[in-house]
Amino acid sequence: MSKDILSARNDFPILSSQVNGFPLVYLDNAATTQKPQSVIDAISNYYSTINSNIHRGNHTLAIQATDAYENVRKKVATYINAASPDEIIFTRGTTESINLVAYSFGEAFVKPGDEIIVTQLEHHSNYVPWQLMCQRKGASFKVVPFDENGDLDLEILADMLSEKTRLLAVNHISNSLGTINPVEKIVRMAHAAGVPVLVDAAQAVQHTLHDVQVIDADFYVFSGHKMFAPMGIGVLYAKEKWLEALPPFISGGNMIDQVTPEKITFNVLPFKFEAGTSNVADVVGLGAALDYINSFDFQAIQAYEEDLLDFGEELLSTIPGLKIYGNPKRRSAILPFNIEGIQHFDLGILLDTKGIAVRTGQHCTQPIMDALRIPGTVRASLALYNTREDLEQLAHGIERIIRRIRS
Amino acid sequence: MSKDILSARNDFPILSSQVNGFPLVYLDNAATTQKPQSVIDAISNYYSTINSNIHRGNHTLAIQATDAYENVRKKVATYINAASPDEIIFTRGTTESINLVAYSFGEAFVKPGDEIIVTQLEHHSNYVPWQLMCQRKGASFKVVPFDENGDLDLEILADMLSEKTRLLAVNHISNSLGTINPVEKIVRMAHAAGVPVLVDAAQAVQHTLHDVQVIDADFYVFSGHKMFAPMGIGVLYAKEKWLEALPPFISGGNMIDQVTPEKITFNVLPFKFEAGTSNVADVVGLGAALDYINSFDFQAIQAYEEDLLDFGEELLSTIPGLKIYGNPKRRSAILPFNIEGIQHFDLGILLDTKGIAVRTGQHCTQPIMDALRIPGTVRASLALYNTREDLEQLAHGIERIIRRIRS
Amino acid sequence: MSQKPSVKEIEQNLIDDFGLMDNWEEKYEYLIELGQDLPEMDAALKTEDRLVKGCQSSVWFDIHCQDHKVVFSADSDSLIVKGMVAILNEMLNGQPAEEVLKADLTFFETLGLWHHISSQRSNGLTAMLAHLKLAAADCLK
Amino acid sequence: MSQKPSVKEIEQNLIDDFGLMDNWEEKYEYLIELGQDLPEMDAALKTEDRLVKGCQSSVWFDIHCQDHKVVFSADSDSLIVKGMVAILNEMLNGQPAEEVLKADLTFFETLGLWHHISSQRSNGLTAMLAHLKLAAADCLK
Ligand SMILES: Cc1ncc(COP(=O)(O)O)c(C=O)c1O
Ligand SMILES: Cc1ncc(COP(=O)(O)O)c(C=O)c1O
Repeated sequence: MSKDILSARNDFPILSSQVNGFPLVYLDNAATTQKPQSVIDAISNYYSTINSNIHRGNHTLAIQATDAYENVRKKVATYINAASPDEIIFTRGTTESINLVAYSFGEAFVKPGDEIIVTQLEHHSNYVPWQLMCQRKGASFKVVPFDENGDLDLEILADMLSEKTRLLAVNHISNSLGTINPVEKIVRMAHAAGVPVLVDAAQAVQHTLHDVQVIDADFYVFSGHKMFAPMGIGVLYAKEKWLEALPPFISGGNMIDQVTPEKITFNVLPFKFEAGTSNVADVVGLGAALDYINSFDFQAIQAYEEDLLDFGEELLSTIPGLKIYGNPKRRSAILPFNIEGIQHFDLGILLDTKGIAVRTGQHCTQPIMDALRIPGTVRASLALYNTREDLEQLAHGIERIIRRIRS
Repeated sequence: MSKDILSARNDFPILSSQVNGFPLVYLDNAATTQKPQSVIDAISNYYSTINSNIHRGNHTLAIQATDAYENVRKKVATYINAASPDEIIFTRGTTESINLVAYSFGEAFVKPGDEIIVTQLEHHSNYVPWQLMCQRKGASFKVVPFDENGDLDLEILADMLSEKTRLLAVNHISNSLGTINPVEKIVRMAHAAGVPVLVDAAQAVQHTLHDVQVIDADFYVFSGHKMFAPMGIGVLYAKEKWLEALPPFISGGNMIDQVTPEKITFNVLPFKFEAGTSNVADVVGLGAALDYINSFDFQAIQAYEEDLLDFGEELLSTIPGLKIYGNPKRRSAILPFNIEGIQHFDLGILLDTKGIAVRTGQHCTQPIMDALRIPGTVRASLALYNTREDLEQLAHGIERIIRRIRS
Repeated sequence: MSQKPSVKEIEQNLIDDFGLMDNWEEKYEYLIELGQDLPEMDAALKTEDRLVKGCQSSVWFDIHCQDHKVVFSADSDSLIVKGMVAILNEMLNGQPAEEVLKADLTFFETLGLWHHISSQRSNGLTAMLAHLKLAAADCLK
Repeated sequence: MSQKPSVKEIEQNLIDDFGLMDNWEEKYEYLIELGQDLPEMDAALKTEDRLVKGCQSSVWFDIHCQDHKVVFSADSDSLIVKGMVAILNEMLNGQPAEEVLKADLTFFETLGLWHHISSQRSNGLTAMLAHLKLAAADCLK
């Protein structure tokens, strides 16, 4: 039996805390999610019972820690339906995963005159690494714009894709507008042009379809901390052929087969890409987070969150002077808005005085703000433990602030 | 009042556990140390009370988490006596810190024909990144050998240093032989030749002098997990002038000032080098680990560990057929050995049947094993919670195994 | 006496005023009121070169030196930052350059109000004060 | 009958034998004894090309095909790995190629003994068995 989503709240100790004298209303989930007790306990238990450095040890702790770590690799592979656990590389997070690909792919496959395509909807972490790689390699950096609804302009993408294109990097869900991009279609378009695709799933893997074989992504990246797992851990999935073809990024212990002053040979997959001591504790925490998500029916999570988003969108729309940004075909878990005459920054601080946590600013998406010609937004973002009451608190808080300031 | 070192054992929950039916004797500290309850609690408390993404938020959790994170930066700066907290960059660990420097320094300062010097005593993580950088940049890779005692040959180093040398990378303490290298002297030699030095302090920062201004290191790197802190967090210290001069390594969120398709400007120090969501929880854990170390008198720790090492060295020396590797002028916390006729691998497994955890193999130092012409060693490595009884257990275990196998 | 009260006196008054508020909300509302009472800045002065870097919101400062005193007008598009500007205005506008050079942020910490802004090491408040001190130093040359 | 017992029979005997041991130490000691009883491998056969990759210790395998049976001699510089080799020898040496192809590692897991080696996905045991299966497959061609 799957767990009831309305019970989720109780699993997160921080959600019952008080902030500035009010019960915490946490609506900053796109920045990072809170952690259920089971994840917190998994880390504590790990350190209290089996902590060890892994892969090279033959004492019991080392073996138990290695097993625990490798089991999570399998769990991740199952969660995103990778063809093999060897396609799962543990990184520090989405940003490092993207940098790994930008660097290694760039070294192996990008020459002067080539082109890399990203979109105007990207987080800086899926924008700047490609831009810098293009600078290094003498390649051109192309940006697919979004339209007035916040949807990507796929006709422009179609025109951009050419035999010069080496790679397309696109997010599945925009952290700033909440747009759910049609990644399956985008991948098909790119593949038809012979172009591999990196899908930034930082905002998607916990909210929507995350089957890498259905999406047919060549590279698929996400962060644990946005899906109830600890900070400090993330994933790079890549099709095995790419992992075989790419040179390593970070080098050092564990990724080496043989090394002499003259010559180096690398370890097999996935170890070739996991240099240095692995973050076993946080990987174990990631495993607990996947168990937690799997304790629910994923479709029920999706339905619940969609309902919550609709509710929130309607509720906010009734507030005079409040403008919600974007009107994409499909939106996920994110409500970006501003109030006439009140800076996003002020609104964030004033909501915080009532214990309501939202994020304000550019959300690491300056290209989006530039396109919208605004300095920033207030962003309320949802997770499965949020409720209609949270959104009502938000709406009341905003209304109260408007009343006070306009008075 | 400083804490009594002999009480340390009680602070580490794992140390009172049983392994294979025997009380754990943990002698694999050079691989990773165990964690005191205070560090484990710091992580749990963080996630239960203030977890948030940092630096860009203006709600209370974000502010508390930011403060907690930045306070640890100050604590680290104080611990290693950096001139400013801006010189402290949080990374995933020693390996990433070294890769960052190898990459960024290489991009900025290394041309074909230049030379990089490392030593034969290095861990792969302070060897391979330089070797690969030299391959990329067309530079030569030079290796300072060690002598029959396991001490670096400083005359050869003196000869190698030239106007072609761009950087010298050397560890303070060898993880494989335990040699304490005279880094102050080495840095003076290098600086006299105008060569900056990276000091790999992964095995030093918790055992010996760790004052970066006394050492005068240009770059100084270490891992939290080897100093009672969580996995997944490490430090790059660099003199501010270098951090200003180097281009960023990982790029993405938080390290950007402004970005348009045509142009990027970077954030101020230290943020320029900290792209992506920071691992706040493990940084907070690192802070708790520093507090833990600081609760002792550091000189007392050093004296205690030196005494323990002497005791262990003597004890093992009495075992017939046991050979300890290296006889350096100064040794720290590490006892590498082999038993005639018994493979290191076998000895490790057999000791484990008695709950004794040692590491066996090459210890990510193939160049050392090649120089010694052995496939590997058994390595017992100490931390402040180890006792004479631990070493007696080790000696008894070895003697028993020898008796059984030879019988 | 037409002389402005000393920085310390103004500080104490503000601490007393803010001490009357029960909670954060009221403190911020009071701060915003202070900002709303701030004399308008000439729109023509809101130029790129008068923008203070390092703030999450736009803040413009126009600073002059008169008889070794620091005189300025300022504005922000954030109501809260404008409130902070108003406090800086009340405390430091027209004060002798020496006084401005001595000003520090412990007062803001005492108010507590600033934890939203002051936790960032390179924050708007630091940046604004730095601007004023730069001008004060020039003033003494 | 001169026929070798089936792999399953040998497996069961070994499981019974190891079941008699109380603890890991005894199990490993017994394993080492098995290894010490293994027929010597001709030193001339211990060449680079007979080394099995993926082991923490050196393991040499010399494998032949005789009448569709897999016949081998092997050795290791590790006493424990040599014990494993001895078990492979007892179970699979001289068995029909089909049997060798069917052999799996669940038996080793049952013994429990192998947790030190089997937790590594690319470990010596897997590598040794893969070698034998490759030869067995050749044998059937
Ligand atoms: C001397 C030395 N350098 C570098 C490293 C690599 O550290 P990490 O694996 O934590 O990145 C280690 C430890 O494994 C070490 O002992
Ligand atoms: C869409 C998207 N991509 C990338 C990132 C970067 O993830 P991280 O900071 O965990 O590396 C984020 C989150 O900040 C994001 O929302």
